[in-house]
Parts: sequence; structure tokens; C-alpha cells
Amino acid sequence: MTVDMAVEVGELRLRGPVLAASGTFGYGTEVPLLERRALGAVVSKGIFLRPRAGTPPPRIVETPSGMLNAIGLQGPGVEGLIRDYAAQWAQWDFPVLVNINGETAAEYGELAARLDGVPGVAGLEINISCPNVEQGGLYFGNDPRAAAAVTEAVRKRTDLPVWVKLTPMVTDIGVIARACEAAGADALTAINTFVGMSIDLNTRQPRLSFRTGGLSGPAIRPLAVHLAHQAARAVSIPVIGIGGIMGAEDALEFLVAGCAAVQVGTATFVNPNAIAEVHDGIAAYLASHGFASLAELPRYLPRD
Amino acid sequence: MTVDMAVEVGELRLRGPVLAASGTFGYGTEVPLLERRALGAVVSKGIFLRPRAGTPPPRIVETPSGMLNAIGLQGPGVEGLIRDYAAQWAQWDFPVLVNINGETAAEYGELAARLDGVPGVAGLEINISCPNVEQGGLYFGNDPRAAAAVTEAVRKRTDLPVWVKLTPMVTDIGVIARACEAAGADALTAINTFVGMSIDLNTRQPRLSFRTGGLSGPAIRPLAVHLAHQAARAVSIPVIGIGGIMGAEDALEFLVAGCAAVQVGTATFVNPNAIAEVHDGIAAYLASHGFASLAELPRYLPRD
Amino acid sequence: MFLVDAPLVARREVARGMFVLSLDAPQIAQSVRAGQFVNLGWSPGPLLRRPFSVYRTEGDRIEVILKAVGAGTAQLLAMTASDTISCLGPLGHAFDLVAGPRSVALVSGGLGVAPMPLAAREARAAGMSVTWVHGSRTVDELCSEADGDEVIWATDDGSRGFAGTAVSAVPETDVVLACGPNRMLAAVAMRWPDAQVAVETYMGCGTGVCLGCAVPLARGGYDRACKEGPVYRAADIDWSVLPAHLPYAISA
Amino acid sequence: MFLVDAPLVARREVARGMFVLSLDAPQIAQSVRAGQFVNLGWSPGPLLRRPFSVYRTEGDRIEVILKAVGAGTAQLLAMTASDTISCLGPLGHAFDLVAGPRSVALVSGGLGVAPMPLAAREARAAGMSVTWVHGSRTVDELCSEADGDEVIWATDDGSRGFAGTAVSAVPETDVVLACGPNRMLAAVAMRWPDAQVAVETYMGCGTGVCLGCAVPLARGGYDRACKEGPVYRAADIDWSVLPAHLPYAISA
Ligand SMILES: Cc1cc2nc3c(=O)[nH]c(=O)nc-3n(C[C@H](O)[C@H](O)[C@H](O)COP(=O)(O)OP(=O)(O)OC[C@H]3O[C@@H](n4cnc5c(N)ncnc54)[C@H](O)[C@@H]3O)c2cc1C
Ligand SMILES: Cc1cc2nc3c(=O)[nH]c(=O)nc-3n(C[C@H](O)[C@H](O)[C@H](O)COP(=O)(O)OP(=O)(O)OC[C@H]3O[C@@H](n4cnc5c(N)ncnc54)[C@H](O)[C@@H]3O)c2cc1C
Ligand SMILES: Cc1cc2nc3c(=O)[nH]c(=O)nc-3n(C[C@H](O)[C@H](O)[C@H](O)COP(=O)(O)O)c2cc1C
Ligand SMILES: Cc1cc2nc3c(=O)[nH]c(=O)nc-3n(C[C@H](O)[C@H](O)[C@H](O)COP(=O)(O)O)c2cc1C
Ligand code: FES
Ligand code: FES
Repeated sequence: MTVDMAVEVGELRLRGPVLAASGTFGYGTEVPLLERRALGAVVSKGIFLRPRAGTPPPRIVETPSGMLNAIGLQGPGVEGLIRDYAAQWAQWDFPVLVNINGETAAEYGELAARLDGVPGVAGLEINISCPNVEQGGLYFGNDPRAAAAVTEAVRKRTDLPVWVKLTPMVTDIGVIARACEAAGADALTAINTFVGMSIDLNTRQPRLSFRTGGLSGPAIRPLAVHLAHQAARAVSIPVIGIGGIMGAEDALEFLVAGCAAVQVGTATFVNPNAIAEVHDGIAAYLASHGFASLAELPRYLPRD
Repeated sequence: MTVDMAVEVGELRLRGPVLAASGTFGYGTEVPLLERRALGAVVSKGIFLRPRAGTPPPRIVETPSGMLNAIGLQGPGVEGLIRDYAAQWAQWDFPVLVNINGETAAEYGELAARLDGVPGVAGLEINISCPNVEQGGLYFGNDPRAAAAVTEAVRKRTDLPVWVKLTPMVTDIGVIARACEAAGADALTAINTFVGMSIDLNTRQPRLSFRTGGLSGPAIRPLAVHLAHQAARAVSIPVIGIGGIMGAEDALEFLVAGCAAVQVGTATFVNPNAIAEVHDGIAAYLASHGFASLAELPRYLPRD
Repeated sequence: MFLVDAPLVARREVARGMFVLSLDAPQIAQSVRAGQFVNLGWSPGPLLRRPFSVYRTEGDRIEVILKAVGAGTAQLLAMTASDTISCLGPLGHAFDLVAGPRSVALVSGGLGVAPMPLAAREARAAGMSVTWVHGSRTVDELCSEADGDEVIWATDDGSRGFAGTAVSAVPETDVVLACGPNRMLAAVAMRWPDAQVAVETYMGCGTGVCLGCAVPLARGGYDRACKEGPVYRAADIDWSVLPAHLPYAISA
Repeated sequence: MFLVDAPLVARREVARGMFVLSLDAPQIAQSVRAGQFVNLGWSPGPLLRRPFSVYRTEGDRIEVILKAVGAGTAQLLAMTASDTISCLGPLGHAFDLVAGPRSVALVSGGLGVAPMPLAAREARAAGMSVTWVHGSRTVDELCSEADGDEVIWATDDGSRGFAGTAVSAVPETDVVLACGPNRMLAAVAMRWPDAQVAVETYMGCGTGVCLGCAVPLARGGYDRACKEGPVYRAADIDWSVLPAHLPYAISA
């Protein structure tokens, strides 16, 4: 039995529900061992308007079942991205979304305008886990008004599908999710990394040069499943689940919890073919439980 | 070289910095293999005014480097606690604090009044990770006003040391920490468990009967170190670090990050003698680095 | 209660995929009673320990019986003779086998056979005659080691012995002890309210401090399987609330 | 790049606590070049893979050399001949050893010896004479396996060979290749700006997608040790920003 794995995320039709997460797949040009047939979409490494050098090493620390990273959004800036990658993306048989980042709502808007209509760019994912310099460095994603402002700034300047990637370190993710939906998001990605710290007992300083980093990997999965579920309960646009997916069963937890699709990040570091294995494992689960398509999978999504 | 491990947490003088966490040490009457000489203090299982049956099983699920629990604060209520345990505690050579829980600020206040002056009760730890029925079920700990109201309600009714145990699922832990300090807390405990969910793919329902549970264990340690550090930077009262401590190095991360003491929870499940091993390991680290006392350990605590 | 770093000293297969591990753990071997369990931990391995009934003892050794039902049991079965396993135990309340009754039926389904060899030894020491009733889905899954004055096999598919469940194959005896899937134990409770049953739950600590191993009681409220249990009077449990889909059920 | 489940086939000790593991990984053995590495993973084990230079190859086997410097390396050294290790590789850019120069010095400190046997083989194939310079703190920590037309030992305490660092013991040659603690490589860069050095960083992926392995460049910005590196022209690195306290440093 072949299972129909296609999903629609807003206007984007994806051949499968397993996507490569931003910052863990470069610009889609590395990872030679992946069976790309299984790739639903790629979200490229987050970029700013201008090139950024990133943070000094150490940039990563392993933690129990997880890792902290502080890459500092190293990247070529939007012009470099368009110049070096977009034309390649236009040739691929799966969509590439660009993860966009800014220090002001206006910067997000400018990025959206610049990327609008560029062949190869299939959509935008707004990373709102960025410090808002106009609001004294608080993350955009921590405040429903700031999150909505960024979403609106992007929405106004592009016809591309707009996804908003939520930050997990909030009191009530449902409030932020609804604010982004109301501001015009086509879908939500839940969630980005949690802020963490690790101390080196030799230097008695943080191990990361940036002091703190974002925690990813299986350690956060139960938290991510809960937050993605809460977001899915709060809105009627699709939610893409992410956080600690290593295998198909992990992805299925997010799908059952109400997500339309999933993204795989850290797992690709460990197993370059992780995305294909997750994809095939989901298909096998569906087949063995008698479902002809992913759409038939029953969801656990009580609405209060 | 013997190292002076004593710490003062407000008015409470503890012989060592390693405490047993609430809900992971019962009422201090189990755990026969622990070398009690190393125990700084015990925080007893959380209680309500009245007895509670707790949630139906399954109550726990293991996750990567962590566990979810939803015990539902099963317990004998304050009268049962005083009757069955307080007299024993009065005999012990380390203090026992009672972790108190309520559905309204008034309930917390009543608990404080009832426990005030009971021999054997050395202090109170307010668990503000409880749903506030007057505010539609939002956690007390999620809102600085509610957190302050509970702290004040307790502070007014007792002369015992009052610690407030912070919840990690907030946008800015510093705001809550300062609110509790201003309301009269003697110390803060950072942090309680993170809310998580795990889905059973056979039933396609949450594994826990309560649907969600609190995540503890090494998985959360980098997040806990960061939050305890943020709390310590925000206030001038002592902060007690907790979350995922399995060994002495983990505890030292919290101490270096600005905590006065630490609590050990889940580790005791794995190794009943964990608290003594953490205590001895801290002492060994201090000795080998030439510190004569815990007080001499340099802290990494930049104030912005 | 002891905490012992126990070398793995031997392993044997007793049914398809079902193995007995021998661990060198003298203090536990000398003090354990039938129905009690040990909580096993190893590194690298899962965070939490895994509870296993003590199957047999021999001198300084304890034996546990298991199948790979998840990641933890698979890791235990991948260990080699040089490896060491941390054993916490003996834990929990044992079967009550005081002298008096003249006959006992030891009824087990699948891995529920685990506490029965020790129970047979203690029952015999207390002067009882032992009827050993062991069932599984099919003959390959029957634990080949049996220890009774009378031995009754049962298989769901009739491939050996009685065709049906172990419970339906039990003859009259003074006392009934049972262990197996919680669904099977619920059936035991219907027929013999006074039977002693060893239940399975998920456990956090095994030592009584976490309240994770809640056993719902017929009189209301919860007990700790690791402390007041795992052995209960069958009628004392509220079987409608005790989860049935635990590993014993997977394997029986 | 290949992803191979490689059986561990042999192990030998080459210095106090320093071991060489042989893994059966044909595709990698046949394609790896000196200075390249493999990223090793195993289960149960840490989340992330661990990078190791390929030390030698022999037919279908690759060898890696290591010491227990943390939990991961300790687990690797606890493995037995039946175990399987997942190998991703070969990864990174190799030493540049094209024909032309007549002599090469292979300078290593401690575990920095790792890429040198392959480098010696390739240099000799390119017609160079090889001077092998290997140093450590004390004689027990010197890797006993050396492969040069000339072999120079150096120990900090003078317990064998030259009393001082490997760097200070290097004679004149046309080309210098070096590997060891980043502090040692910084000294190499001062003396031979054109030396080829293999650096150590923490790595997330080993395949170029995470940007975790940032190497600070003298011209500004960062490179990826796993992709543009781990071999660099010594003067191209900003040594003041590259962390020095990594495992090579612990062990050298
Ligand atoms: C007192 C006692 C004695 C025991 N004695 C024995 C014995 O002698 N021999 C023996 O083989 N076993 C025994 N068991 C059961 C044994 O402890 C488990 O089989 C073992 O812990 C499984 O570990 P694992 O890592 O292999 O499986 P896990 O991966 O932990 O889980 C196995 C299965 O259970 C499911 N599961 C996990 N958590 C939950 C949850 N909260 N809710 C629903 N499903 C869940 C998993 O999805 C999986 O299918 C005993 C249990 C108890 C409590
Ligand atoms: C390209 C390359 C090739 C290598 N080749 C070899 C080789 O051939 N042989 C060899 O032995 N080693 C080699 N290494 C080093 C090897 O990868 C490490 O020693 C290994 O990963 C350590 O793993 P572990 O789990 O044992 O130690 P870990 O527990 O990961 O760490 C070891 C030490 O580093 C500290 N540490 C961990 N993370 C950080 C951080 N972010 N900042 C500061 N300190 C930290 C820890 O506290 C500990 O003291 C190579 C590294 C690279 C990048
Ligand atoms: C090294 C690294 C870099 C990342 N870079 C980005 C980024 O540029 N933009 C973004 O939105 N998320 C970024 N993330 C977050 C991931 O996309 C993802 O949300 C997170 O890692 C959780 O998923 P995982 O557990 O599957 O890795 C990064 C994560 C890692 C580990
Ligand atoms: C089984 C269990 C029960 C708990 N019960 C309580 C409780 O009653 N009150 C409370 O404030 N915290 C409770 N906690 C939280 C712990 O005290 C602690 O904050 C948390 O587990 C993180 O620490 P750890 O990772 O060391 O376990 C409980 C934790 C566990 C695992
Ligand atoms: S397993 Fe923790 S109380 Fe029983
Ligand atoms: S280790 Fe990930 S880019 Fe180099």
C-alpha cells in the first residue's frame, strides 16, 4: 500500500510532511547522503538584511540529550543569499523557504520586499526569537504586539506564504499564536530553541562565548510537543511541529498532537539521512494502521 | 583539608548546600541508603490544606534524559502532615521545609498560619506552579501580581522563613523574582518542572492520564541553570538552584551561576545516595581548587 | 535495601526471546523474598532504573527474567559478561507464604512467571504443595523452566497443554498467587478475591518517594506499587483504573 | 562521504591510556586522505557524533587513535569486539601533499599524532623524505608508533629525546605539517606561517550544515573546520580567538 503523504500548508502543497529546519540544513546544498525524494521542503539558514560574521567559538555545547548553540546567525545577508543560492533552489523539486531575521519590524519588512518574487524562494519563515532593539532587546516573540507587528510588516510587503516561527520561552504560547494568525500568518512553526546556559568549571565562566545558547534535540521534545499542541489548539492555520524529532515515532507525536507537518533539525547532524527515515517511518506507521493518507491520521486536538 | 560547606539562606543556617527537593523525597522518612550527614535540608512533598488523592495512573513517562510526572499533589493535607510527620522532623539534625500549595491566595495564607509555630517545621516553600482558580486556572507563578499576592498572603501569617519556588514557563523570570522579593520572600527556589506532553502512538492519546506533566531531570539542566542565573541576577535574596542535578559538577554549575544552594530531585530516584555524593563532590572540588569554604567559590554573576 | 554494582555472570534463553540474567549481588541474594524486585540501572542507559522481579537466587547470585520490550530491556540483553549492572533492592512487599495452607497455585502469564520460582521455594518450605500454572499465547513463548509438584501448561492457541488462559486452567487450591498482564490479574480477582497478585506499574524511584507507581484501590485512593505492593490482595485493586497496556501485556 | 555501520575489530595500546581502534569500514578506508576525519556515533551513547582523524588504514579497515578525555571517548574505549560504531566520513579537507617539495616535517603533540601516519604515507608517495617529530609531557605519553625516515622525540620533562616541545625540535624541511593542542599550533604559526595545521574545534554535524565548528580567520570572519578545514595554512587562523582548552590540550 502506498500512502499519500502530501500536505497542504496554506497555499503551499508539499509532497511530504517532513521539512528541514532552519539552521540545521545550511542552504540545502550540503548533506549529500540524504534521499531527497523524501524532503517536503527546506527552510534555509536564518538571514539578516546584511552579512553577519556570527559569534566567536565555542558555539556549541552538548548537554544531556541535547545541545546548546549560539551561532549568531552567521550568513551572507539577503543579497548574498539571492546571488549564491536562489537560482539553484529554483531547479529543485521541493520548495525552499527563507528564514528571515531583523532587529526592527521595518527590517523584517524590507527583507520580505526584497525576497518577494525572487525565483527559487517559495515562502518566508519569520524568526521572532530575535532581540528587538527598539524594545530594549526583548525578543519579538515574547510579546504578542511585537510578534504581530513583525508579522504585519512582512505580510504587507510580500505575496509569498508567510510562516511565523514561535519562541517557546513565553508564558502563554496561545496568545502569541493568535496574534500572529490575526496579523496574517499563513502558518506557524512551533518551536524554536529554549535559552540555556552551561558553565565550565575550569574557567567558572559560561562555556559558550555568547554565554547563553539555544537548546535543541530530544531533551526538549516533550516540551515542544506540548507547545506545538497548545499552538494548534489556539489557531485555525496549520502548525508545523519541531523540537527533538529523531525518528518517525517522534514526528508522529507532533502530528497526532495536531500539527500539519514537522521540521527536523538536530537529528540531521547525527544522521544525514534522518529526514528520509522519518518520512518513510511515518508512511510505514500509516500503512500498518490502515490509513491510506496522512490526512486520515486521527488527531488528538480537543478544543476547550 | 576540610571545607566549610555551611550556607545561610536568609535566617536559616544549613550545614551544607545540598537539599532534597519537594516531591522527590517524600516526607523524609524513606530513602534508607542516604548518608544523612550530607543533607542540608529537606523540602517535603507539596501539600494542600485538605487531603488529595492525586491523579490516576499512568503518572510518569520517561523521556530522553528526563521524565514527565503528573502526581497531582497526592497527600494527606496539612492536618495529616502535622500529625504524622512534624514530630519526627523536630528530632532531626537538619531543617525540614514544607512545600505549600493552594488554589487561592487565601488558601496559601491559611496553610501558613496553620504551620506557623509547629515544632519540626523550619520553613515554608511556596509552590506557585499551581493553577489559580480565581484567575481561570492560570498558574500563580505566571503572573507577577498573582505571585506577589500569594507571597504576601503567606508572609503575613507566619514568622517562618518563606521561600518561593518559581515556575520556568514564563517570559521573564526576573520580573516574577523581583515581585516575590518585594512581597517579602526570604529566598527563591528556581525552578519547578517545565510542562510537557508525550503521545502514545497506540492509543493516539497522551501517555499521562492527566495529559500533561512536569519535565524534570538532566534534560532541563541547561535551561534551569540559565533561569536560576537570571533570577539570581534580578534579586538580592538567596536563590536555590534546581533542575537536573545528577552529580557534583552539575550542582557546581548552579553555584557558580550565582545560587546560594541547590536542591536535588530526580537524581534521588536513580541513586538514593545522590545527595551525599553531590555534597562530597562539591567539597572535593572546593578543596582541590584551594577554597577553604563554599563562600569563597567565585560566582559568575554579572549585574547589568 | 542494598545498592550493589553487580557483574553480569550468565545468561540463558528460556523461551523464544526470553532470557534469564544472573547477577552477582550477594546481599540481595541473601535477603530477597518471593515477589520482591530489584531496580536495575546502567550507564550509558536510560535515565530511570527498570524494575524486575527476582526470578531465582543461587548462592550469591540473583536471577532476573526478561524479554526485549523496549529500549531498556534491549540494552540489558545486549550486555556481555564483563558488564556491571547497578542493582537496588530488594524492594517492595513479598508474597505472604506463612505456614498453614496446604496447597498453592502459582499462576503466571508470559513474563509473569518472574516471581514464581522463589514463590515455589518458599511455599514448599512452608509445607505447601505447589501447582505451577503457566500460560502464554503459543508454545514458543512458554518459559521452559517450571517448578511445581504439579505443572499445568496453557496456551491461547492450544499448541501446548490446556487451550485457553492460565487462569481458566487453575485447579482447586487453598491459596492462589498470580502474576502477569494486569488484564489477566483482573480476571484472577473476579474468581479469587483473596488471591495475591503482583502488579506491574511504571515506576520512578522504586523506593517510595515519587508516588509515580500509583495503584488505584477499590476503597478509593492510591497505594505505591513499590512500597505497599507490588503484591496485593486481588480484590483490593480497582482494576478499571489500573493501566493494562504495560510491558507484561506486550509480551504475554 | 559514506555512512557505515563499522564493526570494531581490534584495539591496541600505543601509550599510557592511548589506544588505536580498528574499524571495518571499506568505503572510507579506500577513499580517505591524510588529515580527513570520521564522525563516530553509537547507541546508547551521547547525542552528537565525535570527530576523529583517521590514523591509519589497512585494507578495508580504518584506525583511529584516542584517549579517554570525556564520557564519549570513555565509552568508545569500553567497547568490545562485537560492537558496531556508526562512521560518517571521510570528512573535511586533507593535507595538501602534491609532489614537488623534497622533505616534510610531521610535527605532533600528544593525540595530535592522529593524522600523521597517513600523512607520512602520502608524503612518501609524493617523493618526500619524512621527518617525524612527536612530543608529549613525558615518555609514557609518547605514542610508540612512529613512521619517518628520521624520528625525533620530544618530552617536556626530558624523559625521552629532546627536552622541550615538539615545535622547538623541528629541523629544516621544505614543508611543515602539524597537529596538536591549538596552543602548540599557534606556536607553529609564528615560526612557519605556511605550515599546514589540522585544528580541533567542537563540532555539531561534521558535514557543514550547523556552523558550530567556527574557525576564526586572520582576515576576519569564520570558516567551518569540518568543511574548509580541519587543515589550514597556519597564518590564516586568528589564534587569539580559537579556544585552546579542548581535548587535544587535555591530553598533550
Ligand atoms: C514490580 C515490577 C516487577 C517487574 N518484573 C519484571 C520481570 O521480572 N521481567 C520483566 O520482563 N519485566 C518486569 N517488569 C516490567 C519491566 O520493568 C518493564 O518491562 C521494563 O521497565 C521496560 O523497560 P524498557 O526500557 O525495555 O521499555 P520502555 O521503553 O520503558 O517501555 C516499554 C513499553 O511500554 C510503553 N510505555 C512506556 N511508558 C509508558 C506509559 N507511561 N504509559 C503507557 N505506555 C508506556 C512503551 O511505549 C513501550 O511500548 C516489572 C515491573 C514491575 C513494576
Ligand atoms: C577534526 C577533528 C579530529 C579529531 N581527531 C581526534 C583524534 O584523532 N583523536 C582524539 O583523541 N581526538 C580527536 N579529536 C578530538 C575529539 O573529537 C574529542 O576528544 C572528543 O570529541 C571528546 O569527546 P568526549 O565525549 O570524550 O569528551 P567531552 O565530554 O565531549 O569533552 C571533553 C572535554 O572537553 C570539554 N568541553 C566540552 N565541550 C566544551 C566546550 N564547548 N567548550 C569548552 N570545553 C568543552 C569537556 O568539559 C571535557 O573536559 C578531533 C577533533 C576534531 C575536530
Ligand atoms: C545549530 C543550529 C542553528 C539554528 N539556526 C536557526 C536559524 O537560523 N533560524 C531559526 O529560526 N532557527 C534556527 N535553529 C533552530 C532550529 O531550526 C529548531 O527550531 C531547533 O533546533 C529545534 O529543533 P531540533 O530539536 O529538531 O533541532 C537552529 C538550531 C541549531 C541547532
Ligand atoms: C515525581 C515528582 C514530584 C514532584 N512534586 C513536587 C511538589 O510536590 N512540589 C514542588 O514544588 N515540586 C515538585 N516537583 C518538582 C521538583 O521539586 C523539582 O523542582 C524538579 O523535579 C526539577 O528538579 P530535578 O530535575 O532535580 O528533579 C516534583 C518533581 C517530581 C519528579
Ligand atoms: S516508584 Fe516511586 S513511589 Fe513507587
Ligand atoms: S561541525 Fe557543523 S558545520 Fe562544521
